[in-house]
Amino acid sequence: MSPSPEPGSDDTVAAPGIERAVALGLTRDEYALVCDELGGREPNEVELAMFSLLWSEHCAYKHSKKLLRTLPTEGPAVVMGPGENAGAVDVGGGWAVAFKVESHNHPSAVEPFQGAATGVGGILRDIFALGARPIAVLDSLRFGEPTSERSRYLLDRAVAGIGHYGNSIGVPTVGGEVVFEAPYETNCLVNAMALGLARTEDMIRSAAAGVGNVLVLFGASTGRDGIGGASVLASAELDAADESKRPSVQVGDPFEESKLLECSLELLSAGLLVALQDLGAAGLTSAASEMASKGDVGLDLDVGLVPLREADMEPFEIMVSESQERMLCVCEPDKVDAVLALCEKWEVNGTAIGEVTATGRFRVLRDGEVVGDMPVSGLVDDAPLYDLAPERPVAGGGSLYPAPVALPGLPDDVHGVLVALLSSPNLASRRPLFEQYDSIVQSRTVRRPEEADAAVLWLREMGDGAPAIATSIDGNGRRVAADPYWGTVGNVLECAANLACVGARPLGTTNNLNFANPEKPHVAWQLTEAVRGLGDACRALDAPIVGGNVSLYNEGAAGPIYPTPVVGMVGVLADPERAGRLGFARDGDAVAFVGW
Amino acid sequence: MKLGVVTFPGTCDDADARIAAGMVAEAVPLWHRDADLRGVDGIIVPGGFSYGDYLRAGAIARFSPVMESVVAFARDGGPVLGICNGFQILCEAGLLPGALLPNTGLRFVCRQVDLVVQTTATPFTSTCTVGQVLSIPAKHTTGRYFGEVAPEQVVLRYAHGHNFNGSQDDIAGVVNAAGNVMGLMPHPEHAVETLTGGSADGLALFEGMTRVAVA
Amino acid sequence: MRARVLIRPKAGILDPQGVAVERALPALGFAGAGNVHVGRMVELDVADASQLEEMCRRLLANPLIEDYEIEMISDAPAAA
Amino acid sequence: MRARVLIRPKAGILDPQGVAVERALPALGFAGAGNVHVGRMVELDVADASQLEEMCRRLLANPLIEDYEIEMISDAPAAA
Ligand SMILES: Nc1ncnc2c1ncn2[C@@H]1O[C@H](COP(=O)(O)OP(=O)(O)O)[C@@H](O)[C@H]1O
Repeated sequence: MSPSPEPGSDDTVAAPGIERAVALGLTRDEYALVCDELGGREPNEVELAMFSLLWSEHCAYKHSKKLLRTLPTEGPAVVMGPGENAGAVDVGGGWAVAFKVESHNHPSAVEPFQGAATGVGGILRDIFALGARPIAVLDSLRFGEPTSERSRYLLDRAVAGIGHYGNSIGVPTVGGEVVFEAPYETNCLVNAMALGLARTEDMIRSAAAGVGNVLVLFGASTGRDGIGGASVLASAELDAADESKRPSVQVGDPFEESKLLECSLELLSAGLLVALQDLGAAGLTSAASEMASKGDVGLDLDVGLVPLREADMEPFEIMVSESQERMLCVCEPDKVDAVLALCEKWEVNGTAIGEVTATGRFRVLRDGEVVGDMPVSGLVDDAPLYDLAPERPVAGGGSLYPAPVALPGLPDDVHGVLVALLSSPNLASRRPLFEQYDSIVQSRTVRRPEEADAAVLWLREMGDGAPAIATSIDGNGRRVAADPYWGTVGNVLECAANLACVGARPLGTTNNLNFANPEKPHVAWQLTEAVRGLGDACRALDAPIVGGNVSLYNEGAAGPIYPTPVVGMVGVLADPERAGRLGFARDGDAVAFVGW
Repeated sequence: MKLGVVTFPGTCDDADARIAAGMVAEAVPLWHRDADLRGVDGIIVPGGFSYGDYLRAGAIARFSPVMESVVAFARDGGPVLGICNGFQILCEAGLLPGALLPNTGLRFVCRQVDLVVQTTATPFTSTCTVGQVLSIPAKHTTGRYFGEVAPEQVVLRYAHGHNFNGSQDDIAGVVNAAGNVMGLMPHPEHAVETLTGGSADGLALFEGMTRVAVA
Repeated sequence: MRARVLIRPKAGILDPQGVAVERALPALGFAGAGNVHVGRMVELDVADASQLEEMCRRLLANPLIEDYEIEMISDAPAAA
Repeated sequence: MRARVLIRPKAGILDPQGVAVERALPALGFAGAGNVHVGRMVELDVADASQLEEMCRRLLANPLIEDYEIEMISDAPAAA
């Protein structure tokens, strides 16, 4: 094992260097900027790993941040807007509903069961990191045509994974959508949305504060999950045997998460925490530096204190590990014992691993020795932002996508056409899928899948006269491909119409922008237009965007996916007894057609 | 009248069971590490995924301190109702005959099913009639009943066409020989109010439970 | 000492996992496979091998529906 | 020929089942057990043992997260 370098000193082990930085996804210009952040020296292993993650598209939103700033994020109902772990809207009586959608497209393409399962686990942690109890999950899935064996396999395993996680943790999965279209054949989309309920005054933010306060890591131990990309750092010793030790697949453990959830909520209700944050993509690196950045403080974090699943992990591996089911909190020093006692009660590991400092620097130590030292602001705020170079594809330039599959040989009688439509993959009943989800746990589901256009959830915790919320998730890649602006507007309107059908007024919107490579001018144009449509539609509906996620570079061997914004909405209805439903209820009722 | 509802790590239908119990009695939470039954008159072992259902559903939970007390309580004739994971735990603990195996379809299924009452000679079904059909949701991956059980111990069967898990002789719920311990795979606590339940048919089992508990 | 416990569904009890594998194999082009059964395997270090039998009966297997078989893999504790 | 395939979580991959069993054993009075891992076992008759390797890769195991090991149990087909 190599000795830990003293950052900046002359006897450091050679810095990994620019070629490794490029292999990790930084550009040469970005590498120069990283050196500037470090006062002119090159980053060591730990620092390079951390910068390359935090300056990645995924964490820094380098190509989308400027666009996202144009979205409407304010309104009377907004309790928490974008920037926190999830957004939240006021549902009256001092209560708020937190919600967010997130993608797990790539992990699901690699290992659909675990990829989809950990996608659900991740979005649930975002919700309870705010102090909200998760009350529902929805999923939005896209695969290639079901004639492909691979698409059927991905569908089958992704649905099983979502069910496994949601069912085991006791959060109902109440709605979603599944679409089969060729552009998703080699790049499936697995987006999951979660909702949670909290008393507004009990919600907590993620900003670390209070010099001398203690950083406690709790939940699962840290292993080599998800280190895949960063493993080029260790390539000096990397032979085939080591490679197999660095599985890139993260395995979810919903049982651990259910304990983590109860433990987190009890820590908050006991008033023991200053801040709370989940560990998601980029693990400790992103959780800790974002907490520090939001609180405008520094952190000292000792990786030697982190409980490990494998003893011989390098500091950089500990910092970038994406092991699931972990949370990071900040508490006052005299509360540490009480925090650890609650962890013990819920049978989760809890360990003090660092403290808040006034230095504004993120110092990584191992057993007291400094192995990385970076400015927090540089890590979190200084990643370069790029302007898109949008260009509308020229008319007549040929289709960017394979022609959609036509329904073969439609019969010419109405009955036959109806049967053909109902048995086509994109219209057929989803019952075999949603029956794999527990849609009723928590005793609040007023409208289950198939009973209405939106799921309806009764907020029974709110006591007498408790209202219900309605929620729906929708996307329509093909229409957005045909016209990114109007396609996205239609997408938002569909979601709102689903809420209207059960009698709910929209309060807020979340979204996941699944697009191809934004460095391509036509994709940049699709993205720009879609975001413009999203903003306009949400403004028109008074349903501001309170959170969301961006997933770019969705291109497979078969080309780019359709531009696929996925929109999730939450609305409120005062009287759950009056929630609308699908289906003609009684003989003799009149049938009316409304709309245009 | 107090009905205790047990919570293990990983239990997830405990809050629902407390809501149901609260409609007929005072619901008292019982914690798995705590052998004290807090003076309850009846016990519900609810559904969910105790200990993640790792190894075998119910296998680990049955060794908790609270289960030692539950076993003693049951042997003394106290009414105990195991729902879904709770049924699996009671079988593993030897309080009920048989075992639950993976559904023949190997998948988790969440579905409203019809159950036919086979006997009213148990407290749990004492308010029902023989042949009565109860509409109650079921949701599980491991619910295929298998075991040697006397016909009079079969309390509920799936109605024709509703046995999705492959249970032997359509068995959905059984009692012990003494008649005071019942287990069933479907979830009566998710059928106690029409707003969220689709039906309120499940309430009968909880009401029945309180009748003996008084005695 | 490291031990391995093999746990199988008892003969005569439907093993839907085994059936599913048996059905899937020909579809993948593997002919001639049959009598497929899927069970569990638990591997563990133990200080006292004489406890294994009881561990199996009480926790690792459910004797009503499963058979088990204990194999010793090594006398020295295995590495993590 | 009858074969047995042992399938375990790859080293370094989280094995929540193993962890759960390891935590449960001391509570049952079994001290000194450790390094517990839970895997699967598939037993089957095959006509052509050379196919086993590919069967494992394509169906029986998930090579991304699982290792497998093939053992021949007997050369004659086993009884049901
Ligand atoms: N992936 C999914 N997860 C959960 N529920 C789903 C999923 N796909 C579809 N559903 C549910 O199935 C029902 C019918 O779905 P769909 O055919 O897409 O109808 P709609 O046009 O109303 O969206 C809805 O209740 C929907 O929420």
